[in-house]
Amino acid sequence: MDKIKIQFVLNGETRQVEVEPDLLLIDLLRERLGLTGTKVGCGEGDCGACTVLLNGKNVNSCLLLAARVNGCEVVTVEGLGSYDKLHPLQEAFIAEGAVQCGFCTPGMLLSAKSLLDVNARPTREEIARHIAGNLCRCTGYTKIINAIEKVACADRHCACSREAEEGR
Amino acid sequence: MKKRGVGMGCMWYGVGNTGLPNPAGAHVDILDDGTVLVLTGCADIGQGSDTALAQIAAEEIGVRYEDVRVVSADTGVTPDAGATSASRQTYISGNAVRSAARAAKQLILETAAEMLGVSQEEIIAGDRLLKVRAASGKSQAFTDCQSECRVGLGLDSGSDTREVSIAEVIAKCRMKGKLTLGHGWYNPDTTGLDAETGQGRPYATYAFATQVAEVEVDEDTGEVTVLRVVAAHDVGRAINPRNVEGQIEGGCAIGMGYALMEEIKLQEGNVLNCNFATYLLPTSLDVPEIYPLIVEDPEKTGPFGAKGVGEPALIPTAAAIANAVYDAVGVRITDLPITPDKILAKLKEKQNKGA
Amino acid sequence: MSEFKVVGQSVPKADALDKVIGRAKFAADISFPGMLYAKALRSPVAHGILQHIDYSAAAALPGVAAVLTGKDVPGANNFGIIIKDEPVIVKNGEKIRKIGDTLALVAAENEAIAEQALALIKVDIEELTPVLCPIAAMQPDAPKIYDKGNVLAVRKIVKGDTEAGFRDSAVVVQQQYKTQMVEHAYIEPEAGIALFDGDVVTMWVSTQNPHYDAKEVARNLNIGLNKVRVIQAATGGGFGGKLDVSVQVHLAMLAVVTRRPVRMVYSRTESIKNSVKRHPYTITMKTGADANGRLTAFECTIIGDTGAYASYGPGTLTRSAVHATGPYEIPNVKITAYTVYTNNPQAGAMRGFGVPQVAFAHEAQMDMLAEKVGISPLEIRLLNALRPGSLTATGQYLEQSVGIVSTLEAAAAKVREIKLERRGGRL
Amino acid sequence: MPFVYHAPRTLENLFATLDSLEQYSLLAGGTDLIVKWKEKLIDPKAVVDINGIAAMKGIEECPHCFSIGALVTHYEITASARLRAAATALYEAAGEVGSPQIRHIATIGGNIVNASPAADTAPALLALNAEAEIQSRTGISAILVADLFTGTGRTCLKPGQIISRIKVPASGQNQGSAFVKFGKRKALAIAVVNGAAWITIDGDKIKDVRLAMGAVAPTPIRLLAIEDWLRGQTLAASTFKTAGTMAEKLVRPISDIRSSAEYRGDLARQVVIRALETAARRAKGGCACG
Repeated sequence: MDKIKIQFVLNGETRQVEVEPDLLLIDLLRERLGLTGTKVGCGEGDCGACTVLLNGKNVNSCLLLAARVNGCEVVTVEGLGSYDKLHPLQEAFIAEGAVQCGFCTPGMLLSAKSLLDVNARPTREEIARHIAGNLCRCTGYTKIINAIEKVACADRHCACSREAEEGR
Repeated sequence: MKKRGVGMGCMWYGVGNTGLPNPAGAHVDILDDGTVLVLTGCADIGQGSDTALAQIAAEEIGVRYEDVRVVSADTGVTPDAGATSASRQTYISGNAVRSAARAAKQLILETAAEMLGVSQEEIIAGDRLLKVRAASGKSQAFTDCQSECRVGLGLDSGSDTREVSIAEVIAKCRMKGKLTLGHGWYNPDTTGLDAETGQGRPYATYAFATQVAEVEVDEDTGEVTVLRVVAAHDVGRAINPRNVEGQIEGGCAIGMGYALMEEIKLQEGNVLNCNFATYLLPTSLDVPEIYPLIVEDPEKTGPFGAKGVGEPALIPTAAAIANAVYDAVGVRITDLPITPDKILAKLKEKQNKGA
Repeated sequence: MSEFKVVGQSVPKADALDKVIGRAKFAADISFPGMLYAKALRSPVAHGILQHIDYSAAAALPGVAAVLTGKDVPGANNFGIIIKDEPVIVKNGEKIRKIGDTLALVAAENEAIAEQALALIKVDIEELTPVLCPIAAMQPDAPKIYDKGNVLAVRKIVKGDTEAGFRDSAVVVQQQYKTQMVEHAYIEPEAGIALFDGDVVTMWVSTQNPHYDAKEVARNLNIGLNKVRVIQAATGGGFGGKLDVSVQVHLAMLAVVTRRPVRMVYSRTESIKNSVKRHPYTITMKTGADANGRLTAFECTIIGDTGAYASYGPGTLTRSAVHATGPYEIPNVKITAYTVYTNNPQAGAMRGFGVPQVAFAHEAQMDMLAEKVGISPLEIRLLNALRPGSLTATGQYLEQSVGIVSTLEAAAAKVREIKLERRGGRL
Repeated sequence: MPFVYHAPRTLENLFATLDSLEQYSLLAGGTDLIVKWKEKLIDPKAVVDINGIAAMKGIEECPHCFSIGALVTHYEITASARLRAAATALYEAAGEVGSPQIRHIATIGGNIVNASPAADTAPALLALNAEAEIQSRTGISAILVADLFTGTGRTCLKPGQIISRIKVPASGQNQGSAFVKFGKRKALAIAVVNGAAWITIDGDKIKDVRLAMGAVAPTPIRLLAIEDWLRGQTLAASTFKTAGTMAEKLVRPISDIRSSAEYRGDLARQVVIRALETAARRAKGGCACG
C-alpha cells in the first residue's frame, strides 16, 4: 500500500508526514504525533470528543482520512493554549466549573472557539446550537454554555447577556 | 396544540452502602514547607472528590486550598477508600481525610502550644497560621500580660507569641525529629437489615431533594420539551457550591434522558442500539434550563456537615417530568421512557373515551 | 460570614487545568514502547455451553503475541463485587450466560492484527434456551441459568400492619410501573494499559474502584495483592458503570504472559454491549391515605432484571426496597424486592442505584392520592414528609439533618419566583 | 480492509481514474462512507477523494434557479442568504442535518447519493423540484432528484457516473417552501419522519403545490395524489388538515428502532399540515423566509 505524503499546518507549525490511505486524522494525531488531547468517544461522529478545527471549522477527526488534510490548517486542544498561556476559553472553563470528567472538554473547547471566531457575541441559544455535536454526560451543559458566554462577553466588554436574562 | 404543565418529584437517598460496612481510609502528610499531601484511595471520576477532599483537609489543618495536593486512587500508595459509588465519598472519605488531617494537625498543635505558651485547645488554625483564640480566657490574659511585660522591657509587643505560621511550627517539629503524618479512617454507623422484616439502620445519613419540572407537550405529536427544572437539594453542607451545582445540573440532564429518550433495546439478549447514533443522549439543545438550589441542613456526623449529592441529582427528575406531563395533558404514562408515541396513543384513547 | 475559610468556597477543580489543555492522561492516552493491543472474542449466544474452541490459526497469525482461553486463567476465574459469578474467560464445558461473555483474548502488534486473529478463532457452542424475561425466569419451570435457580435475592421490609392500614384508608391508589434498561454512556469508553515489571503487575485503568480491581486481579492471577498496583487514570465519567471489572483482569493476564505492555480500549459498541446497565424494573405499588391525605399504608413489589451476572444487583434491589416509600413517613409498610437472573446484559450500579425507578412510581402515587383527596402535590408531600423524629420503613429513627421539608419549601419559593404555573391548580 | 487512495483534481482526471478502477467508493464529506467502512458494511478497494474538484463546488445563481455544486457542504447552504430566501426548505433541511461538525464536511451530493430514506435534504429537493446533473466521461444529463432513487441506498447512477451539481429552482413571488423534521432529539438526530412543501398561491387559492416526505417509504417520496387534490383548494387550516389526513392514509411506513409504523403515520399527518401551513405563510408574506 503506497503511502501518501501530506503537508499541513498543525497548531501553527508546518508538518510533513507520510500516511497510509486508510489512516484517520484522529489516529495520525493521537498515535503518530502523540497529541492525545483529542479523544475518541464513539468513532463515528456522534459525540464530538474528537473535534478539531480544520481551516477554522469544527469537524470530527474520527471521520476524516488523514490524507484529506493535505494543504489544510488543523488546530487541536494542544494548539489552543498551554500551562503558561491559557486561552480565554480554557480559563473560563476552569473558572465556571465547565469541566467535570474532562473527556468532552478538548472537543468542546474547539467547537466553542470555532463559534467565537465567526460570531463574537453569540446568544445562549446560538452557543447551544453550535456545541450540539459535542456530547457531555456530566455537566448538563449549563456551565459549559456559561463559560463560552463569559468569554464572548469579555471579548466585547459588554454587559453579560446572561445577567440580563437572569434579571428578567 | 402545545400545552404546558408543571410536576413535582421528591426523593431521599441513603449515603453509603446499604446496611454493610464500607470504610474509607486516608493519609495526610504536612510537609516541611507547610504544604499538605493527602493520600486517598478515592477515585475522582470527574465529580470532584479530589477537590472536595483537598478543601476538607485545608479547612481542618488551617492551610489554603492551593496548599493541598490530593494523590488519589493508586493502590500502590493510597489506602483503600472503597468505591466511588453510593454518593459516599464526600461523606465517608471526607470524614476519613478529616480524621487523618486532624491526626497530623494534632502533632503540630502540640508543638505550637509550646511555642505559643498556651494549651492546644486555645489554638485555632486558618490561612497557614496558628493563632491563640481571641476570646480565650486565662491564657489570653496570660499572653496579654506577657505582651505587656515585653513592652515594659522595651521589647516589641510580642505578637509572634500570639500567632505562629504552620511552616514555623513544622520547622520546630523537624528540629525535634518529629514527622507530621496522620492517618484516619471512617466507617458509617449502620446495622444490617433483618432478613424477614428488613428492620435496621441501613445508612448513617440521608440526602433529600425536591425537583419541579416544567414541560411543554405537543398534543399533535406527543413530543415533550422540558423547559425548566427547579432542583432543591439538601446536601448537608456544600463543600464546593459550584461543584454541587454541577452535579445537580448534570444529574437533571441524565434524569431527563431517562424520562424521555433513553432506552436499551434488546432482541434475544442482544443490544440493538449499541452506538451513539441509535442510543440517544440529551444534547445541548435538549436539556432544560436548570435552577439548582442548595439547601444545607448540616449532618452532625458529616465532614463539616456534608452528606452527598452525586446520585440524588438525577433521582427525582423523571418523576417530576412524568407528573408534569400529566399536568399538561392529563395522561399518565406509567412505563418509562415517556416517548411521544406513548403519549399520543394515550391521548387518542382518552379522546375516544370522551367521544 | 461563613464559619469556614475553605469549605463552602467554590474553588477551581483540582483536575481542571490538565483537562483544559489536553494534558490529562486517560488510559487510552498512555502508551509504552513495544506495546501490544488486546481484543476479546465475545459470545454471540445469550445462553449456551462452550463445547470447543480452536485458536490455532489465530495463534499462528504473524503479529499475534498471545491467545488466551479459559484454561489459561491461573486463579479463580470469577469476579463480581457481591457474588463471584462472572467468568474472566468461559472455560470449555462451562456455561455462557450472556451475549458478550469472553471466550478468548488476543494480544497483537496492532489492533488490525488482533481483529484478524479474533476472526480466525473457531468456537463450538451448544445453544440453550435463553431466559429473557425476569417474570418468566421466576416461574418454577423456567430454564435454569444457575443451578440454584434464577431468583438471586429477595429483600423484604415489613413494618406495622398494611391490611389494617388499608382498611382504615379513605383513598387507595394502585398501579403497575415499568422502567427501562439504560446505558451509563460515559463519553470515555473502558480502557486500560498494563505492565508486568519484575513480579509486579501495574496498570492504569479507567475505574471507579481501583482497590476492588486489584483484588480481582490478584485472585484471578493467583498472585499476592501486594503484587498488583492499579492506578486510576483520568476517568472520563463512570456513573456506576465503571465499578465493575472490564479490561483489568484481561490486561493483567496478557501482560504477565507476554511480558510486554498491553493496552485494551473498548470501541463504543463494545462498551455498550458489554458494560452493565441500569436495572429495568416492574413495580407494583399500592398506597393508602386518610381523608386528609395522611399516608396510612404502603405495599410494593419490585422485580428487577439483573441480567446474567449479579454485579451490584442485590445491592440495587435492597436499596430500592429501603427507599420505596419515598421520603415520607408511613406507619404500615410491606415491600418485597426480587433480584432475578436472566440472559440479558447484566444490570448493576447506575447513578441512583435503584432509587430513580421507585421514585418514578412513588411520586406518581403521591400525585394521584393528592388529586383524590383534593389537596395539592406540595401539600400532600409537606403533610407526609420525613422530619426529625420520624421512623423510616426500616424502623430507623431519624434524629437530625432531615431536609426534605426545607427542599420542598425552597423549590416552592423558586417556583413562585420564576412563575412556573401548574395547569391543575396550586403546586 | 486497506484501500488505494486517489485524489483527482479535475473532472477529466476523475473520469479517467474511475475508468481505471474495477470497484471504488467516492469520498466527498465521508461522514457516511467512513462510518460504513468502519462498521465493515463496505470494503472498497479504492477510495476516490473528489474534494479537490473545483467544478463540483460553489453555489451559483442562474436566472430563476441555483446551481449548487455536489460538494457544497450543508454548512455552506445554511450560510447562504439567497438560498434562505428563495429555497427556504433546502436551507432549513441543511440546518437540521447531524451536528455542526457534520454540516461542516458533509455535502449535499453525498446526502443525495447515499439514498437514505431519511436524508434531510431529499424531501426539500423533491418539493423544490430540483434536478441533478449526472456527468460521466461521455457527457452530461439532467434528472429530477425524485427520479434518482431506486431503493434504500440505491440510485440509478451507473459506474463512471457522478452527480456534479444540483439545480434548484428559485422561489419567487407568491411562492414559498418549508421543511419539517421530527427526530428523537433536537440535534444529531436521524429523522423519524421529515418532509417538505412548496406552494404557489393565487389570492386565497393554492395554484400549485409539491409535497415530499422522507422515512415513510424505501426512498424519499412525492405525495402526488395529495398535490393533485390540493391544487385549486382554498388556503385554510381545514384544507391542510384534510391533506394531513390523506397523508396518514397514503403512506406505508415501517416499524424500526426509531419508531413504530403507526406513530410514523401520525407524524406524516403533522409533517404535511405544518409544512403546508409554513410554506403558505411564506408565499403570502412576500418574504419567502418569514
